[in-house]
Amino acid sequence: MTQSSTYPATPHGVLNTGVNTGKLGMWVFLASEIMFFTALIGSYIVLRLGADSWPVPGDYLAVPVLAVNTFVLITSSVTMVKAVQAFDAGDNDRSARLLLLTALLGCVFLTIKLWDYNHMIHNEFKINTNLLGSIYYFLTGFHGLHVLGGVISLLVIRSGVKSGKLLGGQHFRVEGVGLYWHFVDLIWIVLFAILCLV
Amino acid sequence: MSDHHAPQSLLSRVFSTDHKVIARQYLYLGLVGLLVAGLFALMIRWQLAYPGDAFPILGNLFWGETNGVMPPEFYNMLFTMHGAMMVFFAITPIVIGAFGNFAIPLQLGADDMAFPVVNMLSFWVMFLGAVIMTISFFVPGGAAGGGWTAYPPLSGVANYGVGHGASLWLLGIAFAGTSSLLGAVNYVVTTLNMRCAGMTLMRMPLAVWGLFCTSVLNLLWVPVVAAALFMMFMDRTAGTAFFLAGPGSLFAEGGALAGQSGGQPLLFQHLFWGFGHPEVYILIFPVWGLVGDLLSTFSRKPAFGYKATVLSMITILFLSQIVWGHHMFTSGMSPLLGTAFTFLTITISVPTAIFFLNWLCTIWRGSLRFTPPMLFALGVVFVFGIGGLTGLFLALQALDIWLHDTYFVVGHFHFTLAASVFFGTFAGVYYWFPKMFGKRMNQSLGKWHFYLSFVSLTFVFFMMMYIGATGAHPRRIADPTVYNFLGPFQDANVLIGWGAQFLGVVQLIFVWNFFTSIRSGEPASDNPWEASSLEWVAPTPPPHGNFPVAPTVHRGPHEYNAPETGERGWLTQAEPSA
Amino acid sequence: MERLITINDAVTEIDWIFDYATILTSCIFAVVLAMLIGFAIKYRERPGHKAHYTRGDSPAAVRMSIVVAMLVFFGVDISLAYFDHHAFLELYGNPPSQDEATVVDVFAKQFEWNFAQAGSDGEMGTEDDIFSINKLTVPAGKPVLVRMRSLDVLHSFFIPYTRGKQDVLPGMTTAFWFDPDKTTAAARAELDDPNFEYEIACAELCGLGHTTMRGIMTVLTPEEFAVWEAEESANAANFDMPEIWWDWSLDPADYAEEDE
Amino acid sequence: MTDAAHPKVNAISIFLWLAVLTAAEVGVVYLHLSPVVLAALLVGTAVVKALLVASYFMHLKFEGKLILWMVGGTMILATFFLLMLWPDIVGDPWAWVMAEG
Repeated sequence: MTQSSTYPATPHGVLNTGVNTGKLGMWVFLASEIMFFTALIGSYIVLRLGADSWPVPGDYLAVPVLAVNTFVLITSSVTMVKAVQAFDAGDNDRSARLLLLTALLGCVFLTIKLWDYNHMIHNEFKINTNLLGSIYYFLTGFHGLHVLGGVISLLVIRSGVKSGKLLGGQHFRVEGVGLYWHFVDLIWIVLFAILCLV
Repeated sequence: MSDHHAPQSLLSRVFSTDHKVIARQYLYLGLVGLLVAGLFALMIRWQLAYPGDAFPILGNLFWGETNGVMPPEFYNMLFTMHGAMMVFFAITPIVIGAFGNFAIPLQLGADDMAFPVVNMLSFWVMFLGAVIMTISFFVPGGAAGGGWTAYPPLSGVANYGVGHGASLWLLGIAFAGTSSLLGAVNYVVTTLNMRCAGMTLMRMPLAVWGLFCTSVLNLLWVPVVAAALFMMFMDRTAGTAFFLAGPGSLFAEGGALAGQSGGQPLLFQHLFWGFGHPEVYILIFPVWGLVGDLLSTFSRKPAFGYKATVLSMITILFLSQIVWGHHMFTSGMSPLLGTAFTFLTITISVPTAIFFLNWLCTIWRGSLRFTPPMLFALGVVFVFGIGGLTGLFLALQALDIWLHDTYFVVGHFHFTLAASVFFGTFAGVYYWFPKMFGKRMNQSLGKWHFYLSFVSLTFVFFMMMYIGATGAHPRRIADPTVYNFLGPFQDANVLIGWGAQFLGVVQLIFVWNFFTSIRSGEPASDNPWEASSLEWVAPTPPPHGNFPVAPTVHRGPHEYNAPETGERGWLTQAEPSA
Repeated sequence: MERLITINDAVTEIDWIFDYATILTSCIFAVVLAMLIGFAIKYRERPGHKAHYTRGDSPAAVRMSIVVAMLVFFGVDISLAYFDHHAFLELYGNPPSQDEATVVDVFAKQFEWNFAQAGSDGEMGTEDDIFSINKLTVPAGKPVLVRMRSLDVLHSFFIPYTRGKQDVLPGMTTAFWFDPDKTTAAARAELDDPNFEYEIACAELCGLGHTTMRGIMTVLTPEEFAVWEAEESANAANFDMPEIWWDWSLDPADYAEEDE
Repeated sequence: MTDAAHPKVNAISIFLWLAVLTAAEVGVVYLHLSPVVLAALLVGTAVVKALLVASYFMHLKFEGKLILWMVGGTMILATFFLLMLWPDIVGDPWAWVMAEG
């Protein structure tokens, strides 16, 4: 449905490319996010291969905790897909519940991460201990910030879905936040494999 | 979306989501940035003209202990802030922020940007960046002093002589980058998805094409520099060492980098220039597009080879992202990479030559009206001609090893960046002022402003190139009299100094013209330049929602003197042919 | 004001390329300027003169654009790149080997150049090494290989008379080499300026004293150099700089394995 | 809206695949393989999982050419950028001069 508009004459969303304006905007934003994480993960890869010696991540990082965290984020991706499907089917309440569940899983991910951080800082693995520390905290820190942003927007969209206030114009927002959430999960999958395990 | 008919509260007016209000906000921020950074330029040139003497007014005000002579760290701060504020807080707000926000929705026949709230956010994030930059002046140790390129380890370590302002500087630039990113998302989606009926991609004015290419480059490369700046921020404050290297003794206890372990300084240069070269194209693309439109509008004939110009722009869009290495020929980058980047860089001159030729063919057999926008557009053709051609020297590896970090480079990028974008800025302001403010600017003052700026600017930047090439005058040095081989070039520095002061004073003509016309210029008609693009179809100044009746486009953007236009000689894009 | 003199004749090729590029670009710019001013005057708006309507997408226009593009690419770009690459290979392509060149180890620090040369025994790292600050003395006729590292920030070793510069980085050894043929005395005679010196400048911003990082390079004839070297290494200044020469490997073999 | 309603994506099966692959990744780490083989395996599984999430959860499989070109182009640009970083940061660009013996 074309986005109805409150402007006098021109319809707000004239879809020249056939792609919904919100979706195009979200994918354009994700393209810039890809470049952001390219710079981060790329710097890690290049610095690591250029370094003479590199500590074994297993000694510093609690791999089982991170594995659990990965499962948490994957399940949140599933609940996100279910939420979008529910919203498409028009079942606002179920969709709102699933959005809340996704947001909660996001919070669980963040709490596990913070607990992991202070556990590591406790036994002297800080951001300036070595290059692995700096890169680990920097990359997972920025990823955490993105997860936090995702959780907040999930809650905002959920309140819109719950009150049914989502006009035609904002119909796309549920799928938009879904795309963003899957992207954040995808980045964690790459980070987990490259940074924490190898 | 805010309700349009209820009286607008102050809050909704300040944080307005109307693209025209945001355009004006960007314009004012950009003009302030231009003024401040311009003053820095005058101070730099005065210091180089008279290095040993006391600085006229500020001397005894600030530097009593050196009885008025400017200390070198202040000089470092001057050219750092001159570069950074010009690029991020003067040119970006005006050329991309103001022109983009004002022109894109109007020229595409849309009612507003695709995401109005994100658009409002993009201005206020830029404003926050500007506030942080201003605060960084008054932090102990003064503002950043490591050059606008902020190479580590100088800018990456707190106690290497660069003030604490550098940490705030990094945040300020990161905010300005985020603002460009948010704006770029808006511009790309609006250009792709919000064109009115009949406005195909090949009927868009060239200015919109320029802004589209700018936004794509912004989108892809601003995040990369934001990552690099955050890394350096962590290096300065959190004790990480992404870009810091050095002997073991440094990292041991008591060393300057105690407790950190080595990264690589070259990594920052690659990340920065990976963004840096697309950045200089980000700044020039809107001007290329605007000049293409203006030359056609004021020669009363279509832009020559519209499709070829658009194709060249897209080619340059790709090429500009794979050539950043020519900034690093002497920086320790491997010579093999240097040769690869030389051959990649020289290919950019082919698409540039094509659209430059199209500019000249546009004014060929035209009927030229020398209004201020046209004069500034012709000025851009001249200065970008010089700038583009001197770029060839610096693309070559062996020649760049001689010319790098001399005033030849400074002269080159001031021609392409400062002169072309400077004239492009004024061309845009004089062209859209009637539509933006509903009043006309004084045309003869505009012409005087052009002639005087053109003469002094060409002289100043040409002299820079001369002393750089002939005398190998190193860049960024506070006192050229230290070196004997620069002796004969000191009076050239004095000439450049006075030329720059004259250029600065001449800008007052514009400032006077701008503000008096806003207050008491005579009202402007809907289409003062008899141009055909859609923004002149909207009423002056355009209401919220821009077009009372949705326009439908019937022809290309510059169909002047086409057979179908009959006696009047021009038809706007929205008028059906008779 | 004409250009600075060169330290040997090979380097004049850089000046030649600069002049060649200047002539090439000036011709192009002359054409551009003629078209710009000519069209502005010839086609200014005046009564009875109408603009000629053309979109410029006729086959003739496309052909013209392609011809100009080819002209620019082959005439300007490829010719410049060819000469430049030739000059690059000749000047910077093959470094002199360490036993047939005067090896100078430069150690840049915030705001001074530290030079170290093997004394008369030709071995670096022995007692008779010659250390000096901001003063470099090299024999004419033999190529000079300068190996550089920095203690703190980026610097750039720039001798304008060699038409070249090279950044000095902490944590990475960069190199720069040139053939000093013209001795300081010969240069003074040529310029008949008695106190002419080959100056060394820092071309990369390195902080407060960036301007004052000036060094002097004296080029002596081989005989004078031998006398100077013997005298210097006899009373090798007991520079207490051991901690600066930290893990700087001087043995080419170390670098060799890294190579393959 | 011209956007076709998204075909039903079986979220659970994709989830199972992801879970299995993650478990495999963690398992492989404890096998003490040589670092290069371990790195190759891990990067391989990471790429597979990323493609799974991108194509099914983010509907890239059902998107039009415009978005595929955008994402694909960005990935190509990213890999080119990192490859150009390689000689300087990973290798020592001036070792060939020192090795002149």
